[in-house]
Amino acid sequence: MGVAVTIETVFFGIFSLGALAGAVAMFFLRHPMRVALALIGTMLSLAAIYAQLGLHVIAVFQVLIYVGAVMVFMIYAIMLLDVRDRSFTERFSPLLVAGLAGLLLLVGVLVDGLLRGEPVVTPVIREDVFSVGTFAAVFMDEFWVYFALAAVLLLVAEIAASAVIDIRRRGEDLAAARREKLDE
Amino acid sequence: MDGMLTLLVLLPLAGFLLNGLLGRRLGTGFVNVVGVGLPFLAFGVALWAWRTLEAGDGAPIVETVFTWAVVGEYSFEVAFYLDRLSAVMALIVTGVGALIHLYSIGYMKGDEGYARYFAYLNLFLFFMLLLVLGRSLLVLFVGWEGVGLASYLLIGFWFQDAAKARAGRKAFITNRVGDAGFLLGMFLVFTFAGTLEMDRINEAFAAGLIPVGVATAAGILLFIGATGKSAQIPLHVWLPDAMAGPTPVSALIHAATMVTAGVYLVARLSGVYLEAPAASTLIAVIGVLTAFLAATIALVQTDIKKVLAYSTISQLGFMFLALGVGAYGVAVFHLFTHAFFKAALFLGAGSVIHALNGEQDIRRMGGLARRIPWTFGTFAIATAAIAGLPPLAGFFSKDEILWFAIASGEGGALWLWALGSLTALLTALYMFRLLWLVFLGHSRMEPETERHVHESPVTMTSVLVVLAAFSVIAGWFALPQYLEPLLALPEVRFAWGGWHLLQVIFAVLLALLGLAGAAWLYRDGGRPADELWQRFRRLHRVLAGKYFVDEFYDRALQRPWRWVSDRVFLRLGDRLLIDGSLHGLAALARWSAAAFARVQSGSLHWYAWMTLFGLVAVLIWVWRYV
Amino acid sequence: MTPEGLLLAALPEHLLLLGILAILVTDLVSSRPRDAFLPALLTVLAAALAAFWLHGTGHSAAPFPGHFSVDADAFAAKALLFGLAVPALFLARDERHESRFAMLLLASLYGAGLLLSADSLLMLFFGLELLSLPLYALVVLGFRRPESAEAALKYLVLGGVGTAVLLMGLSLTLGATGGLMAADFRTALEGEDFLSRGAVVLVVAAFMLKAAVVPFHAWAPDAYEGASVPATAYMATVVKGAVLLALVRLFGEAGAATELLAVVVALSLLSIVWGNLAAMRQEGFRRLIAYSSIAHAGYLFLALLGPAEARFEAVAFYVIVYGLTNLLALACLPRGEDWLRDRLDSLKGLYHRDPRSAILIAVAMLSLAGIPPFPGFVAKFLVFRTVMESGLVAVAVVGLVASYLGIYLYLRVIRYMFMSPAEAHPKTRPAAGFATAAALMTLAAVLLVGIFPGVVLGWL
Amino acid sequence: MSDANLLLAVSGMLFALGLVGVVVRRNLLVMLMFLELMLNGVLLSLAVFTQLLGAEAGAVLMFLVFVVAAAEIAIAVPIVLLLVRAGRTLDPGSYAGLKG
Amino acid sequence: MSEASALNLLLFLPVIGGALLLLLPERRPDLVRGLSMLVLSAQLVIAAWLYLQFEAGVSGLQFETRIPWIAAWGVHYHIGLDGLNLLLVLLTAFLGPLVVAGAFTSITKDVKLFHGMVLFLQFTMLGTFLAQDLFLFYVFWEAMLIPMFLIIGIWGGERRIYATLKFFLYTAFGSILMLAAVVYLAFTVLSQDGTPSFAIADLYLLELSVPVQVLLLTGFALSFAIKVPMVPLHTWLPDAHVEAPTAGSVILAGVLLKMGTYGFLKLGFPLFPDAAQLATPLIMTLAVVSILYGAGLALVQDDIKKIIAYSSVSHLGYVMLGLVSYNLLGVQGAIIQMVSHGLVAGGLFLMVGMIYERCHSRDLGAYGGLAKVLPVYSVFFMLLTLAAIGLPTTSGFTGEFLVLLGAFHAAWPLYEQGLTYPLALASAAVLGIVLGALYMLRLVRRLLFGGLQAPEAQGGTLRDLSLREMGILAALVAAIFYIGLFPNDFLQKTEQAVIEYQERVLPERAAEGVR
Repeated sequence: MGVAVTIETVFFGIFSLGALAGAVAMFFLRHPMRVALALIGTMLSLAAIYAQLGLHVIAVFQVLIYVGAVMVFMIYAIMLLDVRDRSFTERFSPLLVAGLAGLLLLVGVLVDGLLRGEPVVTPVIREDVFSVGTFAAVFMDEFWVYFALAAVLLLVAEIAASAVIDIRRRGEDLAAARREKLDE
Repeated sequence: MDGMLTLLVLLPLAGFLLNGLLGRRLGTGFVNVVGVGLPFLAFGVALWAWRTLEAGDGAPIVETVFTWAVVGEYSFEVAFYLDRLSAVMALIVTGVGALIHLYSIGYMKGDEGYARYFAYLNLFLFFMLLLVLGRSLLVLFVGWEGVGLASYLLIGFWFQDAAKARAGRKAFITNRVGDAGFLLGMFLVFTFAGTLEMDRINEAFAAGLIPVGVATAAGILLFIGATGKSAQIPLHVWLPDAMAGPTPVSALIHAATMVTAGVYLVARLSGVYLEAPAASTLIAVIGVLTAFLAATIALVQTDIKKVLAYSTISQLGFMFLALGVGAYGVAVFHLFTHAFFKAALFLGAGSVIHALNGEQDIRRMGGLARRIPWTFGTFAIATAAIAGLPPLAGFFSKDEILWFAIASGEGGALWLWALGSLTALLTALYMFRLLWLVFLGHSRMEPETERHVHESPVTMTSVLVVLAAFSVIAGWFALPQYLEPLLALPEVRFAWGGWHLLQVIFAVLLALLGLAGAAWLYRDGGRPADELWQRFRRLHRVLAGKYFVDEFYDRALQRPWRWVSDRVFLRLGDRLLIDGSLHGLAALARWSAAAFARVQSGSLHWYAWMTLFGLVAVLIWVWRYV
Repeated sequence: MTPEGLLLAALPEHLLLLGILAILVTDLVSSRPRDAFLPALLTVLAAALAAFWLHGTGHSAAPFPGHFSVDADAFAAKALLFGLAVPALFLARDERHESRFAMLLLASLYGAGLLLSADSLLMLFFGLELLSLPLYALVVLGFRRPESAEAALKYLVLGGVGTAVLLMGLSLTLGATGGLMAADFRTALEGEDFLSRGAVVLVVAAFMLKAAVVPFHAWAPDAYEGASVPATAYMATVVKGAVLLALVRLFGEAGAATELLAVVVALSLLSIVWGNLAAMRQEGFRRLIAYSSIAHAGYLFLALLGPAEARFEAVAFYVIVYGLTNLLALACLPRGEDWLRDRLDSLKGLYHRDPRSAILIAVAMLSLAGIPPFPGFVAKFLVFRTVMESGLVAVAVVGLVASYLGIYLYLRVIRYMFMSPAEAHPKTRPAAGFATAAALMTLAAVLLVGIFPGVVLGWL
Repeated sequence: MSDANLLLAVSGMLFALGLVGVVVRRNLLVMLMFLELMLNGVLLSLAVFTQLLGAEAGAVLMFLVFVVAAAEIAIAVPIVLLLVRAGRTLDPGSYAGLKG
Repeated sequence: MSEASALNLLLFLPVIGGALLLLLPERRPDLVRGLSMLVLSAQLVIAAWLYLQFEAGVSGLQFETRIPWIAAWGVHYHIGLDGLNLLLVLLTAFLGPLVVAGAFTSITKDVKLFHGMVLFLQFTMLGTFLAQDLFLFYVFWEAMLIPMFLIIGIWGGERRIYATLKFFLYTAFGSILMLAAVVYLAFTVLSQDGTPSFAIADLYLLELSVPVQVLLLTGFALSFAIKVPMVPLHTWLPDAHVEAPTAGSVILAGVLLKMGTYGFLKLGFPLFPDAAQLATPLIMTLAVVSILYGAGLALVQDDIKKIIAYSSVSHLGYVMLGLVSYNLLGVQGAIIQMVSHGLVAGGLFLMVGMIYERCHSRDLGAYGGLAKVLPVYSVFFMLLTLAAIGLPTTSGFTGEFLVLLGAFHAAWPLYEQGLTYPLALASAAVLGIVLGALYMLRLVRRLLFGGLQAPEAQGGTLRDLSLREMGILAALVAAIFYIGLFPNDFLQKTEQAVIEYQERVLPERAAEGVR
């Protein structure tokens, strides 16, 4: 990557702005659905950046898994829980000011640190590594164990989710418990 | 013979144990046999021991009983030491003691604590013998404290009267003050002499190896002990109060024996005092002042026993005066004679009290001479003896003291003599005052009391007679000369022996003057004296108030100490500063706990903010200097 | 690496996986939800024994070089953590949890296994996630009241933040060193540049969050309180132990730079003080345990400051003792409505109703307070000796004094049990059944550790 | 300022915005989305470093992050549903029963 | 029976007894009491046997056992008798049966737990005295708090919770600092010798710089001083004493407080001799302040137990004074004073318990004239009082006399060198005997003398001492007089150890042959 302003830099700049704009929008948008859309915008911007960085596989995953699976699930939940209560009317928590102060500090310290921190290792540019084929080969060769473990993790997540969902069946127990506690 | 002294000491102890443990159950007879028999037996043993001593021509008899403690190179042994001095003391103690035990049978008859009384009395004898026979200061101290204990118990014998119990406590505490000095003196002596055995201490000091400063300090410290026990200024305050005990006790402990322990101590350690002229001077000064001041107080006391108590203090002052001018033998001589006449006086007073059913106020007596003649007779003899009328006992000893007060080459001084002589005059005055007010003149008794007046039983009167007899003859023993090998008399400053004769004549004149004065002032129930006092009302108040020493101690020592204990130690120190700060810390912990609980508010936003805060903090921290 | 070698080196993990699958299959086949206590117990026991045995044989291998390797310490850590899970399972049995509880527990243990063998940061991350994700569900599974879900949510959100922080740290490690191996992290530990320092501190902060160190502790009291007793027991003992032991492994031979040291010291001490003080006024037993665990996290992090060779021993021993005593206390809690048995009030006069439990809880409390002759003392001693060995004398002294603050809270429990009159009509019943079995089991272990600490230390 | 630095800065901002979003937004689902934003911030920096250093491990880690994010959300959403069922609101301020 | 195993048996007998206790049913308190009594009596017999077997004048430990415990750290189960702990072990064993006997009628609640705790306490106390390994010492030292905590907290008076927490937290605070010092020592041994060791004998040989010694001594001393207790760290004591049940007070006063002084004697001073010498003026000052302060406070209390509690502060001041005299007289005196105070204060607390059982009040104002209705009681009370104020022929005198003599003996040479302060302190300490008499006799007067106050007494329903109670007190009184009259045997057995103590703390003086 060069120092001069290249077309790449402009590209990165635009999508960075896009990503940031999405993130900032998430702050202010009232409706969760719109927040979700803003997040998706951010994610897509990032996907573009990944692609430009040559991480095509990752860019694809970003779109497929994140936007395709996670956010869809999220949007589903948002639609399911369309409650217009205080969480809707009042966007911000009582800690808005404190949070923003924290934001300033954190952004300051992180950005300052990241800007000043340069990788100590000499960059090795290997354009070919992250093509789909090569990456897959590397993955399957050296990192296959993570693939297996990912399967375990997802299985566990399924079990966990189903367990939590099952609890709803016990709503009656819960109501009884609450009554008893109120009697106390 | 081996074990003789041990036997002497143990006899009363056996009496104490038997009476103390079994007396209540086995009855009066048993108590009498044990409680009175054993002291007489002890007297017999004492006589035997004395004979043995004399057989050996006065060479000290040492009897080691056991080793109390060995610490490193130091050994503390329990050993008895009999020389002429301790023999005289032992004889006085057992002799007068045995008589008073006998007297007590009548006096204490029917008392609830009869067995207890004899047990205590025996205990006293035991400790007193320990005191006089102990070879080392340690054993002496054991006896010293022990007689204090016995005194405490006997003063508070009728413990249900809180005032009496309090008097016992006062005696004990005051003595303890002296004991503190005693201990320090003992430590100091030990540090230099490396031993506590008194004969060796004397040797060590006599060898002149010990600095004068140390000898002086040790002398003064030990003398502080003596002032406590012997009721000298400034620790004399307990003795008058000690009269709360049964009268025989006053006679034995607070007149004849225990209170003279201080005199004995100083005489015993004459080797130390010979090396410490300054300490000796102090003793003389304290002695004569005590003698004088006590005598002045005695002048206005109205309680028969209190008069005698102050008289005791005064006489002890005389003894210390003698000690202070180096006339140790003379002091012991006065101790000896005093033991008899003062015992006789007290027991006589006891007889009076007995006769009057407990009445002690001399203003409500009078005219008893005819009603209780035996008592009167013996009392009169003893009074004459203490007043110094020749040829009675007190005359000889007191005269010697006054003579050495001026003539001694070791501290004799005109003013000592003058004050001493004045005191002698006062002595005669207050003693005859007592005699007049109690026995002569017309009766001022309550009618109720008067009806019951009766002469005491023979166990009591016989003792009075014996003691009166000794009050007459005790002065004829040349005790100072007998003790001379042990306690050298100081050299006399005046070349012409005739001075002594003058002094004798003067002293007798003083005694007679006192007698006459008393006879004049206290005729007619003491009205002339009252009129006289009317004129010196302020002085009377001071004297009747005993110079307000008690009040002074109360305000200057006791109350401040209580105040400090209560306000400073307890309230300020313990409660406010120490516990207060601890409770403060506990409150701080509770406060922080509450603060932490508030932080844990349940709000997820807040929790996230805390995390955010933590992150920012650690990042800033680690990136601080890069 | 031969297939047998692969099998052997990761045998405990394989056994756990097998157990999960077995339960899952049984569950699918059976028509109604079943209790999976027995298979789960057998699985955990088998895994623990396997780890124990492999530790004994001195087996050491790297089946996935650069990612997953085992050595004596790793096996010891696994054996002790899996062993600690056994009483937790017993406790769960009394709660009548379903099979999914067992599966999730096993999965979490599996994550712990990975974490303790991780040679790469990827494995570390993965292990940590696998350890944590089931926990969110485990917390909510004891759903006796709405607060359980609240607890799970708080844990999940803060845990998610922790995950992100950890990832940021890993990312910076990558940037600083060009790799994602554990060795790279250790390189970063020595780095003086922004990326290295940021990487290290973020990773440590994430671990602190998982271990509940102030100020990253906020989830712990709520999560512990909301969870069921066995879940609390599991979180307070196994999870905390796994996190700390993983950190020890991650640090390896490396020391900490001064800045990091200061952070760890400051936050550990803060944690000890905060946890101990805040626990003073708690009225719920689990909440009290939570705050106490915050304080104990402080001690554990202090132990990390010691010289490299002493760290593992100190942390492992501490985890054993701390875990056992915690489990002992929780196992002895009286039975009854969940919220009721949790109240410290219900312990009042426990000695008169159930002397055995009261005494055992007292033992546990005193051990947690670090009072001899209970093993907690030896553990505390070891930790502070370790700290002192690395020259941080003042830190050790301050830490000890801070640990003093904790005594009161444990005494308070004892006071409730022994020094309050028994209630006339207690609403809770004495502990019994599987909880008692768990109590006896842990008691035996506590006695062993207490009387022969030398044996246990020799084993580590 | 190089491209890498630009992107790293953006990554830091996204991370920070994500964390602060959790603090300031009053909606459980929105807060969950901010968690995702944090992860995205991290992913960006990972991508930069991966690309810059040619480290495959980085890419694998990114892949794992996707998986974990999916798993996390799969557990989170049911929990939120459960909670809303009991409390009927998405305001986390209403879920402060555990405190002290 | 080999001699070493006798010592082990002595130590573990209470544990065995405790285990047997578990088997007894809660419903049979008589069995529980009987068993405890049996066990503790057996222990006393063993202790007496060991005492008789103990050879005087022999350097080093006797009846030693040393088994590795935590091998990696060099921690051993290492116990043994030497002159320093011999008498305290004997005292502990002696008080054990008396405590149990004293609790026969007063403890009716949770009898089994109570006796279990007493046995546990006995175990830990003996362990503390016997331990020759610092780690072991600390374990016992700290473990002892637990049974005491429960004894005060369960069977105590109205403010028992406050008192017991105060007791525990106070003492635990000191212990924490001591722990820090122990840890540091452990790690110093390792760096100096290369092998880890906690053997106290090894620790004596450590070479520590003076600043380090000062810091470590501070840690140790704080812990010990709290236990002693020395002013200003004493405020836990009155509360604990007042609220504790009789048995607790007896053990507390009888044995527990001695642990502090024993700690100084065995560890504090010999481990850090240079620091000890630096600290001597301070400790001496505090000792004397304790003597006077305790005496003052005892004077203004109206709670009988508080009076005795504060008197303990005063009496242990003497012990400390003796210990810092660093000569044979003082240290021997201190040891005797420890034993004496154990007997006397223990006895007084027992007696207060006896009267409390009868009249249910500890307020001095509620009493008076008991000598009239309870003659036997009064005699014993009087005897104990006399021992408390150090009347000759009682043990109190032996202790105080030797201590004061030792202190004076140590202070005089300094005075001759121009240092007045120690001498002034030693002299001030002598004042303590006056103040001691002041408060104790006040107690006696208010309690035994004067008019009858207690309603039970006026009703004439007051029983005098039972045979059991008389037996307890007679044993105590006999011991008190024995030590008062024949202390030499004790002194001979302890002398060698004390000489070594002196050589460690004050080698120069020891070399000069000044004992």
